[in-house]
Amino acid sequence: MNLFVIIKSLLAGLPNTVLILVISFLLSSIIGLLVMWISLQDDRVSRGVARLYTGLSRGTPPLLMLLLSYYELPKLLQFVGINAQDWSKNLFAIFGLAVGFGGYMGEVFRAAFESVDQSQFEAAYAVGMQRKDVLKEIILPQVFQIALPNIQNMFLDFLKASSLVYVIGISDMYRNATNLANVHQGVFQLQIFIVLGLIYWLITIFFEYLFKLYIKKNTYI
Amino acid sequence: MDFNFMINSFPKLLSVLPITLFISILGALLGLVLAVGVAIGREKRIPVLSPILSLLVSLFRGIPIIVQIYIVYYGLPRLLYYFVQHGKGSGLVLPSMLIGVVAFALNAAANLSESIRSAYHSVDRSQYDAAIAVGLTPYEAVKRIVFPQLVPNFIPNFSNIFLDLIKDTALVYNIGIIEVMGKANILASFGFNYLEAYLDALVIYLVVCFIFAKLLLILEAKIKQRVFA
Amino acid sequence: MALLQVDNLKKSFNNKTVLKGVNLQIDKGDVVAIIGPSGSGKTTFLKSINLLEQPDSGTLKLNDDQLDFSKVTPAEKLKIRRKIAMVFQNYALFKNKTALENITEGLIYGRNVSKDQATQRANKELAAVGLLDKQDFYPAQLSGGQQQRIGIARATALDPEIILFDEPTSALDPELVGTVVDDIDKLARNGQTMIVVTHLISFARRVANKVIFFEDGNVLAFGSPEDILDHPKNERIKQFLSAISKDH
Amino acid sequence: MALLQVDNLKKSFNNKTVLKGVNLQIDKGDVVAIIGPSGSGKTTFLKSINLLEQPDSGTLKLNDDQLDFSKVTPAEKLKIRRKIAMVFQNYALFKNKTALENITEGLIYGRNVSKDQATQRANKELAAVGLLDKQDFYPAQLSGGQQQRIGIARATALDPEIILFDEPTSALDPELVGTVVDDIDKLARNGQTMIVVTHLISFARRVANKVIFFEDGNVLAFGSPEDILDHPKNERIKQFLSAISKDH
Amino acid sequence: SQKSQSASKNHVQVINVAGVADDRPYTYSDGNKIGGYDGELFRKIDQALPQYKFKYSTTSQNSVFVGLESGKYDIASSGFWYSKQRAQKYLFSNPTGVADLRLVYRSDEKQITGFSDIAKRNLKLAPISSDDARYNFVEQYNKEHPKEKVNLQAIGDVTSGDALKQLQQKEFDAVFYPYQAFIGVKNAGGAKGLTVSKSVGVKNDYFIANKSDKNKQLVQAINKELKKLKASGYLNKLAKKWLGEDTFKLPGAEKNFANPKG
Ligand SMILES: Nc1ncnc2c1ncn2[C@@H]1O[C@H](COP(=O)(O)OP(=O)(O)OP(=O)(O)O)[C@@H](O)[C@H]1O
Ligand SMILES: Nc1ncnc2c1ncn2[C@@H]1O[C@H](COP(=O)(O)OP(=O)(O)OP(=O)(O)O)[C@@H](O)[C@H]1O
Ligand SMILES: [Mg+2]
Ligand SMILES: [Mg+2]
Repeated sequence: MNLFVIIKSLLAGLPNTVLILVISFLLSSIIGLLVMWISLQDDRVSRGVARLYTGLSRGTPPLLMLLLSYYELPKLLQFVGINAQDWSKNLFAIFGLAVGFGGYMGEVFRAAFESVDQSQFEAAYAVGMQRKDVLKEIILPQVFQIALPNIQNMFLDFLKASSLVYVIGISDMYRNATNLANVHQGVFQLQIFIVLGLIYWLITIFFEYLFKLYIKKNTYI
Repeated sequence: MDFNFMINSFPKLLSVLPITLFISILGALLGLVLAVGVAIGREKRIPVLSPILSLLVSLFRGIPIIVQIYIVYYGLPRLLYYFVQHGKGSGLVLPSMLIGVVAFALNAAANLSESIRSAYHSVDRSQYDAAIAVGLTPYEAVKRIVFPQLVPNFIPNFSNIFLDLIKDTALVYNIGIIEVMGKANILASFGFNYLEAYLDALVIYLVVCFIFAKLLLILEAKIKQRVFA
Repeated sequence: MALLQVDNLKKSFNNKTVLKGVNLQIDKGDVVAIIGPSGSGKTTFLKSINLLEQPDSGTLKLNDDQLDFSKVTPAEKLKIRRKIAMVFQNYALFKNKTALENITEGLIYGRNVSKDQATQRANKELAAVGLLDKQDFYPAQLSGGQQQRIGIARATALDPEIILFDEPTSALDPELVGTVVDDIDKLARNGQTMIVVTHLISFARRVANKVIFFEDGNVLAFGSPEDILDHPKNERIKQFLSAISKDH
Repeated sequence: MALLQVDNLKKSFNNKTVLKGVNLQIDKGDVVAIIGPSGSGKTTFLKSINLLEQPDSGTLKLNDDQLDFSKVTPAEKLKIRRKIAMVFQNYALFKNKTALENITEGLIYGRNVSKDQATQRANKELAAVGLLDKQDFYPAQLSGGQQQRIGIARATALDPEIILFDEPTSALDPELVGTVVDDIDKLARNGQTMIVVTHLISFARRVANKVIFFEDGNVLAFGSPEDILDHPKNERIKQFLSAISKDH
Repeated sequence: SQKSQSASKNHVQVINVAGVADDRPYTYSDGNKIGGYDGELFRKIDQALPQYKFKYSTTSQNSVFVGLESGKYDIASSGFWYSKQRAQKYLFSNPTGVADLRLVYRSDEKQITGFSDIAKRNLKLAPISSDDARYNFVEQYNKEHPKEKVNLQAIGDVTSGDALKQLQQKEFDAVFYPYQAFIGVKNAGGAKGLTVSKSVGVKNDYFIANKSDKNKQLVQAINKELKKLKASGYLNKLAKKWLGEDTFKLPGAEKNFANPKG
């Protein structure tokens, strides 16, 4: 089959893949920060909740995260009177991945938070700053910097999981690939999947490059 | 929801858990062996080999594992078939299991080699220097001083990668290996009880991951204690 | 009236009593040197004054403000902290802020000074420590001596009643100690009230008008530099001084 | 004949020349103190002698062994290293070994001594530094001073021709410096050949019979302690000495 | 609101229809529509039922059922076959079509005419997706021929192209597929050196629906429509178009089609 045809039809799924990848990743980062915050509380209940959530997040295959999000979440929402039946599939994919990986993100941030030098807090308090300013101005920027390599690794996990959104019928690159293979009864499956793999790889490289740029700009050398 | 089905299916799913564990454990172990080689090759900056390894690591990390599984599944036999095409005789049969394990091992090797490298770098350089300075050969220095210290650093990362591997085995039913997810699909397909079957599977994955996470945590503490008293 | 008065300050960490009821009284313009062996509680004492550690009991009076350590409120903490500045052993500059921002940060967020005014003030302080040209450098780009001088500028910019120094020179390369000591000496001569934990006896002699010897969570001796450093009566102090000056 | 002779040692890191052709000649029993500003190449020089860093060019003669740095083989490296021992600034004790094992490690795997003999020898050395009771402690369980004394025991147990010390006291609490200095002084009086990088001028004066002043990758001066430390002719050395002794 | 919807007859009811995204020729994703035999049939039926409006989506096979069960979809299809177990859980429509099942093998080897050949000659049959009618078909065969059992293995989704490729590479000796799958691969150029047996059996396809009162009415309406479409010859045309032959003309096909469990 014409290589051009393969590339063209795979790339048609690129917007969905990238959209889901990027937004779920950002959302998951926010959830991760929240989990970090909860897991750093003094009371046992909060820490227990954080740990439970992290455990669920670690033990659930992404495939199941997506299925549960798409089919079971609307039922939950129905309970509280929200009709989610017609919401876009992308929304559920994003939600599934973001929540599914939120526990991991929380761990990444917590580890980074704990490795920020204690003296940074002390110095900030000592110049009379309030807790919220200390966090916003001094600590979180450093948390991000320390966490970045791990966040970058997480990004690869997201990429991996985003290739599974086909299970809820989203036309991402992977779905387009299987679809294209199916048009020809799978005769060109290998070629198509090699091209698919290479496109994924290029996406990885592209985002790794963005990370590098960001790190370069935000390293307090 | 059909709770009867859930209860009846659960032991059937458990019966194939060994397959899930077999693939993930064997994949992890083979991957570990490969990863050590890759890490050494890259750290020693062996010309030609090192950049090739770096490219391979990047490829295996940057391509979703399900795509890798397919490529290995469809590509490997064809490659081998190509080589033996002229030699007649019985057909060349590669069991899916072998292919699954190979795909997982390669993927794990790429991720583990990065973890090994970072664990290696986390051991203070002066530890190696000191060992060299008392007259140990570089090999002995790494073996006796650096390696024991990098192991505890490595375990948390290993744990993450291993749990990912367990969960990713949920994808190999696509190439005909009947592990927990595959069995769930098959059991479900007779009566289309997919949701029930998947919830069963979820419980199994959660418990297995929980147990391994705990075991590795204990191992880490034990090793730390052994290494640093 | 004393500027700062600490009474019966007690502090323990998990059942280990680190400060056993410390009293201290400081007048405006005093420069107090604290010496004593490692682990005797010097750092904990400084942090307690600044409420970076929460003492278990005791009282503190700073000018007209009074507080009971055992029931201090967040508002009280902030109030005290905003009258006291601190310089740390390992500089503790904000790693994600430039030299200039390190100084303005406390002014803007701790003193509600406008950004312009803060920058102006920071520039003045940077000039005073001779590092105006380094204003846009991040801590990691500066030598230890430069970092510590910015740490001092960060403290003085706040116009604090008291500056606390915790071994301000002990992480420095020997050759860089001099400039930092000079900076602190200059502050002392300008009448800045200070408490300085240090192991440099000659430095204590040079800047301090009062010396405290800490031992095992207690003030073992309190007096003039001559009394404590030159004519120590206590055997423990004699032994300590001989150990630390033997090879310097 | 000189025990150790280094000629025209050059070393650069990514185009930055750190050692610019250093020559040194040491006789048996010499104790050489190396002083000089931070970044001048002192550590790199020590590591080069021990081949922990690979110099770019130059030659080294140790007794009858001779080698050219630019084409040294692994076997030659090992041979030289096994005649030289080193004590590190941050102790660098093997974190995964007990105090005793730290000493036996080099004997067993570097010198092919039997385990029994190594243990015997290690016990002797531990006794010499007064830490026999700590033999089963891991480094993390020991104070800095104790760690460094084990670092010294680890070096002396190897019966090396020369021991290299890289600022052996600068990571120590001031009160702990004394014991380590005493240990090194004892070695000197026993005739152990040593090269000691240090910032403690009084210590250099006490143990060294030769002093080298390093500056920017070169030996700026080489002579007796009196010549270099008491009557320095070079302006740079005068300035350095006054900066580092001003406040000690 | 659901109640009021089903209560008023003149209100148009929205029905969520799901199809498997890559199961040609029965269903495939075609933009916002379902393509293929079942997709076209659904559209035809929708036109005839003014009280319903069908809303289509496509997703992966397993996901169709999770969705059906969760109520996200009302009715689904992709050449699904009947089983008692399934009938307990879902509503089945009347048959919608007939599949022609055949065995593919290498043309340079001895002819295969049926499963008994495979059993007797101890040949290797390619694993079959357990979601698929074929799996059950072989299972049934094994039940009926306990002395000539075929070695049946289950697998996940495998494309027919790949199965045939593996056949070419001698991983198996025979592949069990509907005729049209073989034709499709052949047309795509992937069936070199392979040939196909005569029909070894026929099997009905069905729509299946989530069990609810609303859907009972729906299925009744659909069944009525199916009857008309069969009578008018529309289904025969559809089979010709999508399955490569008029499968109703196969031996036993009509009889099987008349059986709502066949
Ligand atoms: N956060 C803490 N948790 C538990 N123990 C602590 C903590 N901080 C200090 N300590 C203990 O309190 C005692 C006093 O410590 P502190 O740091 O105040 O001593 P110091 O006089 O400043 O010593 P140094 O000269 O080494 O800085 C020590 O025994 C120390 O181990
Ligand atoms: N591995 C390395 N890579 C690059 N540059 C290095 C490396 N090691 C040392 N340098 C550089 O070489 C120069 C000399 O370093 P060296 O550590 O020998 O100085 P030093 O005299 O021991 O200083 P100090 O008193 O601070 O220990 C410094 O500019 C240093 O930055
Ligand atoms: Mg302290
Ligand atoms: Mg050095």
